[in-house]
Amino acid sequence: MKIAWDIFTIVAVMAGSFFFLAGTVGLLRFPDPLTRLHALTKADNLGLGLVVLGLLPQTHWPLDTIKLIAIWLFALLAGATVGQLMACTARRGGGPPK
Amino acid sequence: MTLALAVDIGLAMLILAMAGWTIAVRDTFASVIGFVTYGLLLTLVWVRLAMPDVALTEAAMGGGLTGALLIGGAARLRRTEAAVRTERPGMLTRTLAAVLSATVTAALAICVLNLPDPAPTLAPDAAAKLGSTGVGNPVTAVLLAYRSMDTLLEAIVVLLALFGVWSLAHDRFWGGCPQLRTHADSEGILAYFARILPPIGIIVGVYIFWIGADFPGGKFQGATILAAMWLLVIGAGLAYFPPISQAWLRILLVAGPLVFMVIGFAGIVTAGAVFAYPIGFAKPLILAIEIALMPTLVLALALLVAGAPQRMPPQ
Amino acid sequence: MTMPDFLLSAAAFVLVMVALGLIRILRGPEDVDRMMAAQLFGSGGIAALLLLGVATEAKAVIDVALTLALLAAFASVAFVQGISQPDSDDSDDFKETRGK
Amino acid sequence: MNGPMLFGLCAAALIGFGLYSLIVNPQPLRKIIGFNIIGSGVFLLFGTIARRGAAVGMGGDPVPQALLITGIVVAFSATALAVSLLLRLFDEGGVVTLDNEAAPTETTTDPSDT
Repeated sequence: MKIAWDIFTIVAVMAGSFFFLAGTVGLLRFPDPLTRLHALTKADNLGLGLVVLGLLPQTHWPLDTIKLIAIWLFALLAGATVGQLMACTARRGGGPPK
Repeated sequence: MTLALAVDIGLAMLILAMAGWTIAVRDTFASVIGFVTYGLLLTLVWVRLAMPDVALTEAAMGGGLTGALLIGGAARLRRTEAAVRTERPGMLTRTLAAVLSATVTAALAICVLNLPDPAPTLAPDAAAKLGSTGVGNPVTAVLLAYRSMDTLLEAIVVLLALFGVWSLAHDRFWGGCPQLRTHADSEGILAYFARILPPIGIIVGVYIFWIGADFPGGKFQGATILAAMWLLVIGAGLAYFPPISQAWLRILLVAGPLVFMVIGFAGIVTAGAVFAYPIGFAKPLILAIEIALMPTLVLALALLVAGAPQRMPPQ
Repeated sequence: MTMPDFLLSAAAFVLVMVALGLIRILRGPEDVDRMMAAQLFGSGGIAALLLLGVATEAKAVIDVALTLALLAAFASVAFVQGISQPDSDDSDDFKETRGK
Repeated sequence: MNGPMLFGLCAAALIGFGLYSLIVNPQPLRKIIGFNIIGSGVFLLFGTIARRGAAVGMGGDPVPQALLITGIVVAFSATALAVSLLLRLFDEGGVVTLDNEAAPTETTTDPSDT
């Protein structure tokens, strides 16, 4: 059983790391702020989410497990809010009114 | 351990690059964003140095409050940017500054390389007396038992800084309310966020405060989180700062250091020395000081970010 | 390769990835882009901390990550507010929101 | 070479960077940031010394660690005061400069002197 959970951890953490790779590539290669924002939120939600998911079997129930899930929920909430706020800012031209 | 060392080297290079860029970039706003990231890197360094207490403080202070403070300042000073840039000092000044800085760095580096071996440490002493304080976290024991005078003076310094900030208010706003720049839209995403996050954030803040007795954490870290939550609610336009003339505000601000001092000086009678705790009462007294200091720190830290009063309360 | 080693390598990998993303901070061109890079670095830093913390069984690291996650949006929110109303008149703002 | 030593050298470099910025950057807010970088370098140097004192199962000497926490909070307070001073200076004259000759009115020099 332990082996099965370890494999689950490895797969999920690797998948999470892949999304951080994808997020970085997107942030560097995409042409405009809105598409970059899209890449960023994928890394935020899926990257961190999969890493947390993968770490869950390795942590001590209950406090650490709850904390880990809470971290992901905070990141989701923050990502959603900041994503929308930044998209508004980017659409209005990014910089300050000149 | 080679992987760990590789991580350390990478982290050190990254932090130097970030600091260098923060200094070199032309735009102040960009520099502030760099500084926020720099704070996060410092948190990672503290974790690598096995000091979770300091990492927690840096995580809460560096990224959160200091970031908000500097971003607010940079936004208001944006118009002055172009005018100030013309004041850039000449080549000679810059060269001399570079030479001076390099000398300081070299001297410090020599000191670091010649640190005494074995390193002097107070850790065994701190561990030996830990049982008598009733506290499990040695850092908390230092803050509130062995070196509690420092902690008291620190709380007073925070208050003095706050009074300094308040005294910068225009005469006509004295006793008024500080103000953050707020989003006027009370139905927007930010208002939604500021309704959901603070209840959970308060639980986390109190949790960090509470576990401080035995594990990394404590009142400074907890207070910073609570202050950030309060600022978030105000920043979203859901609440306003109270006028600084309010009696309850002033009482809470002074209560922490006052309780600390009363308990400290009571030590002369009960335990024979200033800031000594009578045997068996150390833990409850430490707890009393922490609980009294908590509101003081939350209010003071948040109001420091808010700055000087900028308007009178509505009638 | 043991589990802690794997987690440590994953932490290093994530850290390198988001550190590369910081090139966006250097390039800009707008401050929004810079803030995005800072945000990505924030999430990556949290992920790396969690991996590190579980790998070394350092429980306190999870609390550090929790604090970071809680305050992750804080600087970004301040940034958006700072940039969106650079010269707003504060007192008018107050009356407007009060009236709603 | 080990971790703590490495960060100690890093701290020395950070102090140098911050000092340079403090002298050379004309914008006062940038000087505040530079000062904070010096501060973080000093903290890191202190952290190196604390880490070297690791003993009896502790990650580092707890006394410097406690002082570091105190120091970070005090540094934040000082930064807040400095930013407030700067904003008040801006409110007075609409210009932010530490150059006395360039200051437009007499009152603007007062906050910068304190």
